[in-house]
Amino acid sequence: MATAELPTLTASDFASDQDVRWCPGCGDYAILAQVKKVLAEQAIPREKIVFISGIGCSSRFPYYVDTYGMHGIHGRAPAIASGLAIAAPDLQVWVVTGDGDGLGIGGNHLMHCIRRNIDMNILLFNNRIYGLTKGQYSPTTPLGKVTKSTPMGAIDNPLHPVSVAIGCEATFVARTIDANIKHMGMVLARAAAHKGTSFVEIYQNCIVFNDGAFGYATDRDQKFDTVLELEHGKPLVFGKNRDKGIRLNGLDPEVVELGKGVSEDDLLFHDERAREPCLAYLLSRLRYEDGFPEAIGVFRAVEAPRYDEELNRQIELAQEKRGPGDFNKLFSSGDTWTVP
Amino acid sequence: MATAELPTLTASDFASDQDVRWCPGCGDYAILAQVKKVLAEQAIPREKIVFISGIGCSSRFPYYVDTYGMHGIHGRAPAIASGLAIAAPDLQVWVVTGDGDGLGIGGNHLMHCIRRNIDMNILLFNNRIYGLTKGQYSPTTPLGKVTKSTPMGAIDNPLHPVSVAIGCEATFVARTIDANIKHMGMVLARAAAHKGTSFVEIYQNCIVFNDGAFGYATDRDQKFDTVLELEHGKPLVFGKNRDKGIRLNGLDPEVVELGKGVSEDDLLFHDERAREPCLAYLLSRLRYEDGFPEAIGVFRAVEAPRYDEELNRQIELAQEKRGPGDFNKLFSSGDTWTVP
Amino acid sequence: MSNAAETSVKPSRAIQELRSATVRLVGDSGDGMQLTGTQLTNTSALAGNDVATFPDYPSEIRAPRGTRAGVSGFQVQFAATDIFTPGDRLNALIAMNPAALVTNIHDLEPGGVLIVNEDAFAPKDLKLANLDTNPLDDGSLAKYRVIKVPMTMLTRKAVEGLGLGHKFADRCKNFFAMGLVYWLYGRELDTTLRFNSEKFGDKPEVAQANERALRAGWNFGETTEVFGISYRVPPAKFHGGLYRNIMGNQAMAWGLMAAAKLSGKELFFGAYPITPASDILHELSRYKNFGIRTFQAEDEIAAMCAVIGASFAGAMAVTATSGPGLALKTESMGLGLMLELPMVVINVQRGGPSTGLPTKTEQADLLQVLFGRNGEAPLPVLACRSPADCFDAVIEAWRIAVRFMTPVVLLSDGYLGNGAEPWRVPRFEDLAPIPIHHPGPPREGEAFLPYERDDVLARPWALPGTPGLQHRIGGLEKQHITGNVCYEPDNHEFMVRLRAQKVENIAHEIPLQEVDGPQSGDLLVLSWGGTYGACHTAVKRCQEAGLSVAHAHLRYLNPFPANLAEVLDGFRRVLIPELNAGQLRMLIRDRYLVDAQGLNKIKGRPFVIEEIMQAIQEGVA
Amino acid sequence: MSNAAETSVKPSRAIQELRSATVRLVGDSGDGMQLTGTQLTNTSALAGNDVATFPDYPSEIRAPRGTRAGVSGFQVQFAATDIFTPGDRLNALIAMNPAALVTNIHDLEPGGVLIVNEDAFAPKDLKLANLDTNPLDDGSLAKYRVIKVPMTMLTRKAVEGLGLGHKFADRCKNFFAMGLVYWLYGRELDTTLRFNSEKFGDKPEVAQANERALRAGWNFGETTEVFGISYRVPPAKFHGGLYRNIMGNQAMAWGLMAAAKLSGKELFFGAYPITPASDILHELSRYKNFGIRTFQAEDEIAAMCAVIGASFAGAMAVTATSGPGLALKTESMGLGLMLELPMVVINVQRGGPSTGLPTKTEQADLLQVLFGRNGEAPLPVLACRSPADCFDAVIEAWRIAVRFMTPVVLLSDGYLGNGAEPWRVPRFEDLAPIPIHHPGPPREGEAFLPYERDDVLARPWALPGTPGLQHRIGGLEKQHITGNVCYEPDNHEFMVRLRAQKVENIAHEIPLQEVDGPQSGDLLVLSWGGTYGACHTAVKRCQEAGLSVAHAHLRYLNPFPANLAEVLDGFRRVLIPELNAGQLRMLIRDRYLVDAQGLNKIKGRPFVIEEIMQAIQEGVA
Ligand SMILES: Cc1ncc(C[n+]2csc(CCOP(=O)(O)OP(=O)(O)O)c2C)c(N)n1
Ligand SMILES: Cc1ncc(C[n+]2csc(CCOP(=O)(O)OP(=O)(O)O)c2C)c(N)n1
Ligand code: SF4
Ligand code: SF4
Ligand SMILES: [Mg+2]
Ligand SMILES: [Mg+2]
Repeated sequence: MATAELPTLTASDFASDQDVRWCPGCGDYAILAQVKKVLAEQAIPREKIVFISGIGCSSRFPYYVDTYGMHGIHGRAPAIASGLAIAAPDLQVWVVTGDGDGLGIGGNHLMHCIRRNIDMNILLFNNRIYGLTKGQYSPTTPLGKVTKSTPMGAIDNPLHPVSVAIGCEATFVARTIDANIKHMGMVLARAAAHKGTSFVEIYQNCIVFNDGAFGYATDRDQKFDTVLELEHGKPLVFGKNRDKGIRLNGLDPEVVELGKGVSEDDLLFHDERAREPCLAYLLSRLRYEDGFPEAIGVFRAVEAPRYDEELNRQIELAQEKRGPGDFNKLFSSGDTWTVP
Repeated sequence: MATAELPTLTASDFASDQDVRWCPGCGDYAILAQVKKVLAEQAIPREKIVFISGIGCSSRFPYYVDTYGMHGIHGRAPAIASGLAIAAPDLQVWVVTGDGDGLGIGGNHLMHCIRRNIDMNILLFNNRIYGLTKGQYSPTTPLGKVTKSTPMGAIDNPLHPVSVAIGCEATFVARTIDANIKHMGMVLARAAAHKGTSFVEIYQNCIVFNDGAFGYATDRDQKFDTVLELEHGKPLVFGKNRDKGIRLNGLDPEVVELGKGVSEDDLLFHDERAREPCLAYLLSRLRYEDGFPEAIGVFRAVEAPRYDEELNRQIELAQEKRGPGDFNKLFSSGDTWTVP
Repeated sequence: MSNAAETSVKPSRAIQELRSATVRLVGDSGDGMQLTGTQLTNTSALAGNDVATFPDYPSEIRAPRGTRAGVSGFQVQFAATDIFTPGDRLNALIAMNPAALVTNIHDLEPGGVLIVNEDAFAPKDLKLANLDTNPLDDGSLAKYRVIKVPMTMLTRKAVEGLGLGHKFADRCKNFFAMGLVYWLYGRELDTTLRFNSEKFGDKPEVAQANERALRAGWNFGETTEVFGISYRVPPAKFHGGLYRNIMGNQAMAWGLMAAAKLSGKELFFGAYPITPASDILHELSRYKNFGIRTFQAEDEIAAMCAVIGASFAGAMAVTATSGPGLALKTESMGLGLMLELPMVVINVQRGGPSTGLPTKTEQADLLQVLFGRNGEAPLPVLACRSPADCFDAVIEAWRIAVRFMTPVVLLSDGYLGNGAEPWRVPRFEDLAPIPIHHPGPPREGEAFLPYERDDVLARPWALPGTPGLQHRIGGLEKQHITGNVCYEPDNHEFMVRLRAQKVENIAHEIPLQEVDGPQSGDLLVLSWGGTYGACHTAVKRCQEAGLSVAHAHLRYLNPFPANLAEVLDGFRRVLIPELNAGQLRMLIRDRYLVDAQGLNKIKGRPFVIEEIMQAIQEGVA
Repeated sequence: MSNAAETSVKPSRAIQELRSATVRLVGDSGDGMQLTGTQLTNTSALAGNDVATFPDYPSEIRAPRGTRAGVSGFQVQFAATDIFTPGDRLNALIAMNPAALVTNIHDLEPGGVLIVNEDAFAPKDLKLANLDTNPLDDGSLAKYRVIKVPMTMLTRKAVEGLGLGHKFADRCKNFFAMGLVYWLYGRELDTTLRFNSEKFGDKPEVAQANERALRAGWNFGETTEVFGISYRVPPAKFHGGLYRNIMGNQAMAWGLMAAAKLSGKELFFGAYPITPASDILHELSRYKNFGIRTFQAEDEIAAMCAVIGASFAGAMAVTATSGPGLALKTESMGLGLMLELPMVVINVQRGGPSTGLPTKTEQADLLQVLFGRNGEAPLPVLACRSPADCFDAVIEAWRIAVRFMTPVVLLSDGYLGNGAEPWRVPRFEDLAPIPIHHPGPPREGEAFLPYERDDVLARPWALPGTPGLQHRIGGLEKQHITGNVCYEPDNHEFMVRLRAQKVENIAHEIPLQEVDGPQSGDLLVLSWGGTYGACHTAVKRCQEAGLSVAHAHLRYLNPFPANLAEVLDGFRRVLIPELNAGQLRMLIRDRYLVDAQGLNKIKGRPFVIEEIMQAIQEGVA
């Protein structure tokens, strides 16, 4: 097979033969394009890549990439992917899920997958709505939002995917936006490179049932004031003219204007490798509705033991210590007797 | 009925007729005693209190208190309690769960119950082991721990219940220790008083399958150096002679000796009412194995909208706006025709 | 409608009167076929016809424009007689593009009217539909009365001057098509015009465009010569009363609301969205002024467990889902059973297994709801038979739940849930109340026994908040009477048999099984659920054709009516048509040892009457 | 054992030879009865007896000392002939306290030996056991040979000088009791002494105390006059070979490991702990050097889904659970079925419904595993018949899974899982390999078709990592051959029937159903699963008594063996004994329309032979 010699592949080599069936204008198209691009840029042949998803518009994703793939059941993709990654450590495993699939029905699997730090890349398409089932509110839908199932407005406090991931010991957490193609590409590449569970929240526009949910972050005039790009080791600066920043007042972040006695050195500096995830958590709390820019980029990226790796290490260790298994020895271990 | 006139009840009035069936020496006994004490001290009659649990040793709890109670199924207590609390807002609802019941199989319900902030008190008995099923490791079992299912040591990074709760928008989060009876009583009373979901992690000793898991925090000589009692508005001081404290260095906590140029004012002060839970999260990261004392007490206690309350508000609102439902109007609304 | 005469427009050409007409409108998901079909349905109903509908749409929200996968359809039959199905063969098919045409043409009767938007048959459109030749001129449509209409062009013309771009103008095509169909069947425009101005009141230009398109369509039929003839379907004879159209999921929701009121309870509805059950949640969430509490849970397990909690609290607790969701509820349903608390579990079935065919209908969850729980776990199971029947069925389900203190499963399906039919509106005062007894505070010194039994073996429903009735229940085996945890061998067997007996006792309280037709003969058609209409009609026709056949339709799947054995005995053969591989058939064979034969269709679509008639003819032979 | 003669101690008093002995040791959960019983079992097996055991413990970890709820028991039958059950009536009962005595005495045969620790019958002990009078002197034990032994006192004496406090000394009581029983049946001490020194090697004082207690017990029997007689059970005749004792869950684990090796696969075992299945996880997790990967998931759904992922990756993927856990897996099992990937789902059944009786046995999940999925979702189902048989059964389950590319359900139960019997150790080389074919890279230009079928309708198992075989699968209905998502009506029916046919095809590859006894006659006893031993023995005895009865035991519950119809035809009546309300019976009645009768026991305990013999006698009458 050609792919065996790792030829340089192009994004289009990763297109499957299935026609893509999202609504015209759906944010999922942009994500699909970037993922294919990132896949092409890494030196991994198609057959060594697997996409696992749950159920939802976003979860149709695997059908559209020419790798191995499984369209699973609702909410269970991280569990399916865990078994896959443990059983076949040489594969690159991607999980595609939605805000309902990943945080609604699937929240527990997501949490445990992340804390086990099994090597895979989880992309959560957050459109703050249940798309496939035609517009009920999701665990990330803001309070007061009118949807099919909340005609008087949503009354569940929404979850913040990045906060949740950090709350369960994530080693890699990032956020990006469907409309911000270059940034998305960078984040996806970082996620793919990370060993362990990479969790990426992607703001995704559902043009049919929740159009403009992230308008504030994609609007060309507004976005510089509403979005802050994290860079490791750099101060938290934002604004069209990069004239605003985030400063820490005790543990409370505040927006400050640069100049007027405030210099970049006074600002909070980003450290994605911080031992404890307190900074990452704090950054996950910056919300547009509270007058803060929302952080995108890599919140946290640290090395930590991985379940899959540790399991294989225990197996090697056991084989060194006790030798490879011998069934006849096992069967006749302990008390036995012979009948002539 | 006697209880109708709210006579002052004693702890023993809350004992049911069932004999308690935990192992002799189990930490659950101390918790049961404190809960009964707290119940007796509040002016709520027995019939207005309900205990819901899942499955596990801890989840046998409801059988032992003379209130209404349900011993549910594994991991689902928060979901059962949610329906109960929404349908009957006048009841005081308690959930008793374990580290496996609440964070293993039941993690997702716990997460959503907490974020909805439905009015109930969740007690998670954390013995870092599966007790009832005789000693498998749990989601809170430390790395390397040898258990029935991890003969070569556990390899899943453990979850930290308090971090998890904060990661999903908890409005009340606390921690206490089975052996610290007075403190437990205080925390339980605070939890009961809080409106919304109160989440309490209780370090509990499983004498049979994980004895001494919290020895460091209960050992009479050690405990002053390994446990830090949080008090609102007070600096973080600990140590037998209260001569040590926690200071913030950037976002990194560090242990300092008081005196020698360090005064209490240099220390981190606790604020359980902080708008954003960053401090609470930071405190949840203090771990004994990292050389920090572990915080007990109330990490966070803020008022926030409650699903149950909001739902009832919407109902009132709807009735004001549209009047109480009239079925004949409803049936004949829209296009109708009459057949003579 | 009484004032029909005045408003209806005098047609200019030959008119043929029909007993019934079956029309299907098909186009892209985006073309508004569902709306068009619903309007035609309501208008026909208001004109006094009996109507039955069958919407059929893809599971993608919006599959790519113009592709076969994206085709969305809506079929309606309106008739001058009682009808029970949306019809078999189509008398008229309206196709908005090539993909819609080729995927539906096979259902059009020979000589049937085919109306197509010829503007949508450009080469690129044909390619999207994977067509090499243009069906409009490759002769493949010879046997139909093809009427090509440049709808896109005409619609754009019609809305000219309103300053809408082509994109928006083209959105009105469906109103043009509607107008044409209205003309063809002599329907009035006013209902739809009223709907249009209400729905688009806030977008006057849209409302105006739609109206113009509608009238343009009507006028096109009226003025052009392309139609040699038009049709009329006179009103049907109904029992006197007030009527409305109602969809199955809507009737289900209203039935739940009514049942709550009739039993003096507050309705707690906990559910997780899933096709085709979600509309019950949507509908209920609109009626907060009725005191309805809807809870969209994080998953089906949580929904079921919340329902258990709400039932314990004393609410009327209900959940609704579809196959995959029900699979997730099985463990918690077992708890509900053990607790012996009343609740209703609605399963709006869809095509399986696994995710299967989410938007298609099927009856393949019967065995799941009967046996899909660990241990010996019998529950009562009922099924709805038509859209409007969902209203009565769910009230009956709740009546049984509270009388016998047990979860009750009610089976509907996608065909019923999304289908519509006329409903004779009841007066609420005429609905039978549902009595419920809750024990009050015990007399001094008197102990409360939560698992004591009444005449039908139901246990007391003691509500938290009642002084002196504090008690604990759970999923471990219970001691008879006391309800305490009990591992005693004899008690376990006793309780297993008692729980089974309690469900069996329901057979004494439900009506005996009725037979439609002679009580004995060659063949009994035994059916359940959404196949009622097709079976009923097929049997009627065969009876008229003189065949010795009768029909028994089961509302109660567990327990069966007490007289079912005798009913079966009356017939030489038993035919069981099901939209599954033979699930009721298995139960009947096991229970009554009769060699019942199955007519099984597993295509995600309802039976057509002909299929059943044919099986009857073979069956009586 | 060959050197039995030398080591065994010459008894001083009358000796009676028995064909078999059934002994039950009962005490507090903390009293070490399980250990004591296991030792007696191994020692007897080593002495050449056939043995069968039945441990019975409470579901609380340690219910309060001395209460009835806290009683833990271990029953063993050892015999000079083949036996298949742990015995019905007890020949000897050893009771460590009053609660243990009163809850077990009813199983002791009249005239049977009752050994009690009389030190444990103080008033407070009686109170704990809710006894008003002391059974030791209220005459209630008149019909037994009661032997009162001051075990506590004697044990303390025995360990005196070792500096153990009373608390620790009393922990050795069970060894004293063991010694006494060993003397009573002329058992050697050496196996237990070896075990003792190995197990407590690191706690020499404990090891020494146990040894002293053991010898003290033995000597008590030898020296005191309380026993007029002692017994001997000569060795049984076994096929030649190497033997060991094995417990069902252990045999299951070893069978899984062997199956992996035999099929050239790595074993991935994903599970969530649940009684009585957890021991399979524990056992497997000990053999990492065999390359076994165990994964304790966050719940049963995750375990099942991880298994699906591991199967997709090409591993031998297996999960094990019990009833409530299986209820949670049903949705994901449906996905596994739709994906047509090989995996094994083990259900070690326990008492239901809901949480039910976690530590008791039952067979009530048969219908759940057959029908507990949404849609038409047939899966193969097999069942183990004895502890050692778990080894063979699970290898067979995997063989079917890979040959037919389907999940396979294997049913065990608590009685089998915790029970033990001698196992003739196979040589690994003698086990039949399990061939598996994975497609390799396709030839240039050749397309891979994931849902193409082979001769038995299995699809190819293409492994991620294979160049050119990239493909996507999922839970939506698939197009025949291509495996693409397909909503086409005819394709759906075709695929539903194809999946069913594939499972039916298994019937051609499994052995025909064997009948134990005549091929025709008055009565056929048809059984499945863990009731094998009791049914087999009962039928044998009735045959010896001249009754016209035969026995057929089903390993395959779906599909049934191809000849089952003929087998049933051979008999006038069919009796189906089950530890449920009649689940297999339902399947047989439906499929073969035979009026099979059930013998149903739902007490959380296995059948005793007498129960079945009685039913046979009535059945042939
Ligand atoms: C067990 C189960 N429950 C419910 C559903 C119905 N369902 C399918 S997708 C979905 C939610 C999808 O929302 P999200 O995950 O946000 O994906 P999106 O469509 O928004 O991309 C639901 C409720 C299902 N398929 N299976
Ligand atoms: C569905 C289901 N799966 C598994 C079990 C078995 N089970 C009962 S309790 C338990 C874990 C209990 O651990 P934890 O919640 O920590 O409670 P503890 O006994 O330690 O107090 C498990 C796995 C069950 N009862 N139901
Ligand atoms: S419904 Fe929303 S999320 Fe789904 S495909 Fe359409 S636009 Fe995208
Ligand atoms: S096993 Fe552990 S947690 Fe359970 S009762 Fe015993 S000591 Fe307590
Ligand atoms: Mg979404
Ligand atoms: Mg625990």
